[in-house]
Amino acid sequence: MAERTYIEAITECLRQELRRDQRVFLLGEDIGGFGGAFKATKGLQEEFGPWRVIDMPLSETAILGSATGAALMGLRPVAEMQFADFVSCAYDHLVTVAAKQHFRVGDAIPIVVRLPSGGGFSGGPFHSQNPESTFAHIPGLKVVCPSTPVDAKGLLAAAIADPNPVLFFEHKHLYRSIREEVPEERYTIPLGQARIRRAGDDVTVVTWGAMTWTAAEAAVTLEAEGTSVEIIDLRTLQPWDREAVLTSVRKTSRLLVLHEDTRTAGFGAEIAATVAELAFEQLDAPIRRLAAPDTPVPFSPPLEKAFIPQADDVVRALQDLAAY
Amino acid sequence: MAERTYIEAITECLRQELRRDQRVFLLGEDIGGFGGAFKATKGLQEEFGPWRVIDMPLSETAILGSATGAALMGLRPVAEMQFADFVSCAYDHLVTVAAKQHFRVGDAIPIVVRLPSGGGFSGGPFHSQNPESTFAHIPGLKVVCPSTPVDAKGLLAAAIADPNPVLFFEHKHLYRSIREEVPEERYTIPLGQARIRRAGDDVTVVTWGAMTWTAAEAAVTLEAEGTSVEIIDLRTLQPWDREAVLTSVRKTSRLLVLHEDTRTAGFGAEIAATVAELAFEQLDAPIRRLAAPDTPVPFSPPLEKAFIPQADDVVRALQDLAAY
Amino acid sequence: MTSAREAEPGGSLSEAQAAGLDREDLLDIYRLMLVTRGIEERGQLLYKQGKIPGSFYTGRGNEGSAVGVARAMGPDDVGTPLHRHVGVHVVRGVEPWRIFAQFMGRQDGPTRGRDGNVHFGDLALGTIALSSHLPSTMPVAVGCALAFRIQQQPRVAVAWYGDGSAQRGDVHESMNLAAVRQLPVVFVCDNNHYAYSTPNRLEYAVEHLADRAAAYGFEGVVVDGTDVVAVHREARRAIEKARAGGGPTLLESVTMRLEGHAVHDDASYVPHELLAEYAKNDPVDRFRRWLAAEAGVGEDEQQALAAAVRHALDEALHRAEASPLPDPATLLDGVYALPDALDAPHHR
Amino acid sequence: MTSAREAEPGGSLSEAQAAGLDREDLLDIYRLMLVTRGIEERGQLLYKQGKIPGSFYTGRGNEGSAVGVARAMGPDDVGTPLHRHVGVHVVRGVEPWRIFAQFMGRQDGPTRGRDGNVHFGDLALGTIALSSHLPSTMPVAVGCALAFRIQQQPRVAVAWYGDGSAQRGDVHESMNLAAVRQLPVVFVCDNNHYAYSTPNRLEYAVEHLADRAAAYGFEGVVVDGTDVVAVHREARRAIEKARAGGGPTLLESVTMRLEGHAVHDDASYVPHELLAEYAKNDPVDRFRRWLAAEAGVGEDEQQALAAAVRHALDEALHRAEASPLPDPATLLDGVYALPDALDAPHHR
Ligand SMILES: Cc1ncc(C[n+]2csc(CCOP(=O)(O)OP(=O)(O)O)c2C)c(N)n1
Ligand SMILES: Cc1ncc(C[n+]2csc(CCOP(=O)(O)OP(=O)(O)O)c2C)c(N)n1
Ligand SMILES: [Mg+2]
Ligand SMILES: [Mg+2]
Repeated sequence: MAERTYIEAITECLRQELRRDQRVFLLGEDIGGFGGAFKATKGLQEEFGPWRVIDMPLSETAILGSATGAALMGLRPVAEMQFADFVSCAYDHLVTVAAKQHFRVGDAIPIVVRLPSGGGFSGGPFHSQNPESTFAHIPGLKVVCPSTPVDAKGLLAAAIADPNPVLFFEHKHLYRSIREEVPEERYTIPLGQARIRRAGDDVTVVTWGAMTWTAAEAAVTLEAEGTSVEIIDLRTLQPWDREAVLTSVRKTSRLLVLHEDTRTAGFGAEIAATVAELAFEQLDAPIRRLAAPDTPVPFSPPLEKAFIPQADDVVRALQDLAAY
Repeated sequence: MAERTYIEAITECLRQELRRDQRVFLLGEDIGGFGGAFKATKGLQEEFGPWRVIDMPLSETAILGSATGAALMGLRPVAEMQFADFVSCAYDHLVTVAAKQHFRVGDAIPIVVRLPSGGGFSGGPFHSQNPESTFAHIPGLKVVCPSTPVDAKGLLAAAIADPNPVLFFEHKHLYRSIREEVPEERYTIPLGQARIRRAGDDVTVVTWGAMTWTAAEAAVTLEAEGTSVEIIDLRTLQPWDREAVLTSVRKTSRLLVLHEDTRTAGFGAEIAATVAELAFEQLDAPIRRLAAPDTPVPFSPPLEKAFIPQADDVVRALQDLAAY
Repeated sequence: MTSAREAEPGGSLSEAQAAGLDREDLLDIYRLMLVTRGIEERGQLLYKQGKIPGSFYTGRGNEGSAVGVARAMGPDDVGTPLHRHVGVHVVRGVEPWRIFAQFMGRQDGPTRGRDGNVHFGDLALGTIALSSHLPSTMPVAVGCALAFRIQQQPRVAVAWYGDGSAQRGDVHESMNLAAVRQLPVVFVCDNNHYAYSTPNRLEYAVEHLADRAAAYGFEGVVVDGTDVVAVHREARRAIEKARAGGGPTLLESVTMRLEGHAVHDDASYVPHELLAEYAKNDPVDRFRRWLAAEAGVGEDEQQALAAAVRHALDEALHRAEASPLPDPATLLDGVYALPDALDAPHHR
Repeated sequence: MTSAREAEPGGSLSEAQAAGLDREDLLDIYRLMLVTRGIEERGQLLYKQGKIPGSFYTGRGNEGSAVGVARAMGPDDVGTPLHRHVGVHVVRGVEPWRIFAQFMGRQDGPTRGRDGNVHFGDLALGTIALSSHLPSTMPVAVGCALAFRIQQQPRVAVAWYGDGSAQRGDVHESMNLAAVRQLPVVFVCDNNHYAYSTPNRLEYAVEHLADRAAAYGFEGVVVDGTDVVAVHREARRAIEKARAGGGPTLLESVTMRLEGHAVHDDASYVPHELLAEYAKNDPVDRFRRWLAAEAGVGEDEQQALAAAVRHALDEALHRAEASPLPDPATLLDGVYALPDALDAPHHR
């Protein structure tokens, strides 16, 4: 084991996959000599050459569309969007072609789209978004949102092995702020399995990505107040681990759903709706959702702080729930 | 008053708006001499000329992007997507530019996008979709889904008067199958107000678009069995009329959310989640959602019938709920 | 002012032979065109009989272009045909009965009733199913070519589109990427004068769509799409050039949509003169005349061939009608591929 | 082989005068370039002082191109400047203190802290705010031109983009629509050799991006973007041609990004020789030398002008620093426009 940041774990995974499987290749803007806007692919073009780490023109549709074509010809493309926000430019390809092809004609499309997402750095409305809910609504796409270096590495390897289009959301805030021991050898973590990030008895928080850390911070405060918080890190939204969520809620009878994407029709609504249907009798309090408000992501720090759910907000929501 | 089909009501609205306001113009593919794929704009180019009813190249982004530009210059564009499905090609423009401009810089973008949507005719995966949930998640966009000729006419006039980008979903199944008395003079129906389609006491169905008719059919069966069904036709999803829904649920204590878009993370989840949070104490049964399954829309009739919620499915769901 | 090369007509038998087509090939091409037209004519009947759900589109007038290009592809080449390209599927070897089954939404159509019309493909035959959103499979074709380049395989991808879909952004991104990376792809634009009801002059403002090739840095060629011999020759040149590392070509094939956009459309917006002009050059008739004049294919031989095609299609239709509608209980299958999907030959 | 016209250099004073610039105009252009550069240099300092959140981009090397084009626009013309176009906003009359306030995310920036950098616009001044997604405002500019055409107004729209963003589909759809409808729009491509770290040769495979104009049916012109006099002349020609009903023009202005993509990027991937070559042609220095040699603008006059600009910017900076950060309680305001938004002059 060696200490790795979240982004180092991703780079390591990419390098291992490129080494073990000739079919894997990377494509995206500035990912070659430059190593990508966040340096996730640094050094890889040097090792694997310009036809396995391919610098692409500023053409998101061509990037993802050609990834699909290459996948149909037997390769395993891993594409990078420079920021997750820019995937909107290739929305049609993902939703129209990649998502539906297997259902329609039985052609598997094993592509991975890496998406540096999330806010917290005054990236403003176009460099901070969390569009995972949008894609989790589209049948045929898988959606992954790791929160730790270990998960990032293992889920990315699983995404590359998966025969479907996988949107892999990497939270930029975690890239260099989170570091832990990561197994050096290759391993996979199955898509669709949540992880109990923290066990507890009184309230359940279901969340993913950077918000797992915010929830963890809040849980410490609650613990001190005598409320035991269970945190479920969903890790993947599509498929999502209903059983893990339902099991926890049946135990705690109280649920907070927390996410950084905006609230209305965000994926939190799906979780809340599912629990409201399937664990109705076990609930002792209304299901609460805490999410970003329904605005674009603002640039200026005081506004952005008001936009992204903060530990204090989570504390208050949990206190309310516990007191209900 | 005169009898009008749903599509005639839309054409009449467009003609009245074009007559009363020089700033209104239409743009889209084949909308001129041909009158559009569904003939909603038939005769309008003849009356208003080729610069107020503009035939556009097959370029969805140019259509909606230029609508936004024209709106910023003081005009009131009403764009047609040939099928709602094709709006995916202009997704980036709507979400990136049109939705965020007013929040960011205070520039209002009064555009309307008309979207013939929905299935039931073996249109297959690309001519049958209901992408309203996708857009209802995006702050800055409004989403309208009328179910009757009277509503279609009045909501379209309101959409054109609205200073925001409005996605106006016209259900193709209703175009010629629904007909009623429609006021001849211009009128508007405010966005954000639901309509009680049918009053009842035992169960609430919240729905919109073509599914209001499916719900109405089911309600007749339930009534015969002694269960009184209240149907709320949301009419607009963004903004949506929470109060109307909450009021009804507080009365009936039982809620079925019904839609033709696919289930997971569909807008029905937002409604269910909201009710689960705000009317928790009043609920006597788990909230049920009935929606299309998470697949692309299939082509062949037996598959499509299994995909689109049918009156029988609604009957069964309501019976379950009533019996809970 | 055009920058594209305007291709010569197909010419004489000896010219066709020089371009790689012997008499047998020519007869095979004729047969494939008859099959293509026969399938679509029967499709229209089926539609009128209420046996085809939804709508129905044909490629009448495009048989020469579709067959000519597809017949120039190598066995390992791939392509992304669109809604006027039944002929491509016929050439690549899809059995007609399965096409009828597809039209009728039956279980044995290539999409098992999940999609209709020409919305299908078969990777084993080198075709990728279209999506209606035109031309969203063009970047996919470029990606196939990218895979060939990465793996140094001598294969070529063919990307079809139309005069209408030429105006979508996907075309630009695709052609530019292909040019920058000199990928083995041939772009084939079937310019049939209309996009639904929209005439060329409301779609674009250059002389030839093939002129756009110069904007990316490769060759543009305009060919008479009603002349299957010329189409074949130009397609073959472009394909072999791509195979040899010469990069992309844009081949604009000028034809006429001889029917409405789809069954519901009487195309009353098309000027009679234009239709009449092209009716004279119906590609099937034109090739029949050419075969008679240039290759000595007499009435008898032609009739025999036509009869064989009719017979085969009648049988195919019977077989398709025996195929059941899909079982609604299967609706949820296959939204996601399972791991064994990657055991298919092309994924290994 | 290029199809674009390669424009002559700016030439002598009398040539500049013939192109509509008298001595006063020339000095004003110089001042505007100094203001532009001064704003961005101060921005970099502010960034280093930690006063600018997020990232920070400059248009160093692009001042002549931005100012030259913007100065050629008429008062009622509109444009969609991007992230290298502070100069356009300066020309259109945005007060520098508001730009500093914008950089720092303050309440008095044009976006009131909702967006950063050059992500702003002011309809009253004829500018439309960019979205980062490049070049998503290009179809918007075409829509402005469409509105002018519909209303028969003698106004022109200018759409800026770069050598990188030139490869996005939006460009294709925009240019084609403009050509089909002969709309009054000028497309200005600031080709500064790079898109982030990506050099021209990995972006496109033609000689000039201006060659693409021919693919749509209008004129392409390449101009040396470090020569503000030439840029101005060509922009003016294109704008007046558009105003007169002559349709679109694509003007490619060739410059160099003299700094990294943004503050965090040292641009070590750019060859030294290329940078050195362009450093010699820094547009501000070049124009200063030109003014001295051609228009007799002496050292004293230049110094006085520079001092005035410095002074004005110092004051502007002070004023901006006094502007408060936005109140978080206002976050929810303005997601949707209210009906009175349409009472603005341009909506009536
Ligand atoms: C992105 C998109 N927009 C609109 C349509 C609707 N539509 C189907 S075919 C067609 C015309 C296509 O014209 P062209 O590319 O010339 O092909 P043709 O049908 O003439 O062969 C249109 C507008 C579509 N399929 N895709
Ligand atoms: C659609 C899109 N993809 C990626 C980016 C990230 N990005 C920001 S600027 C830039 C380079 C733009 O190059 P160019 O158009 O030449 O403008 P320049 O920055 O060189 O002035 C990139 C890739 C973006 N802004 N938009
Ligand atoms: Mg056509
Ligand atoms: Mg550049």
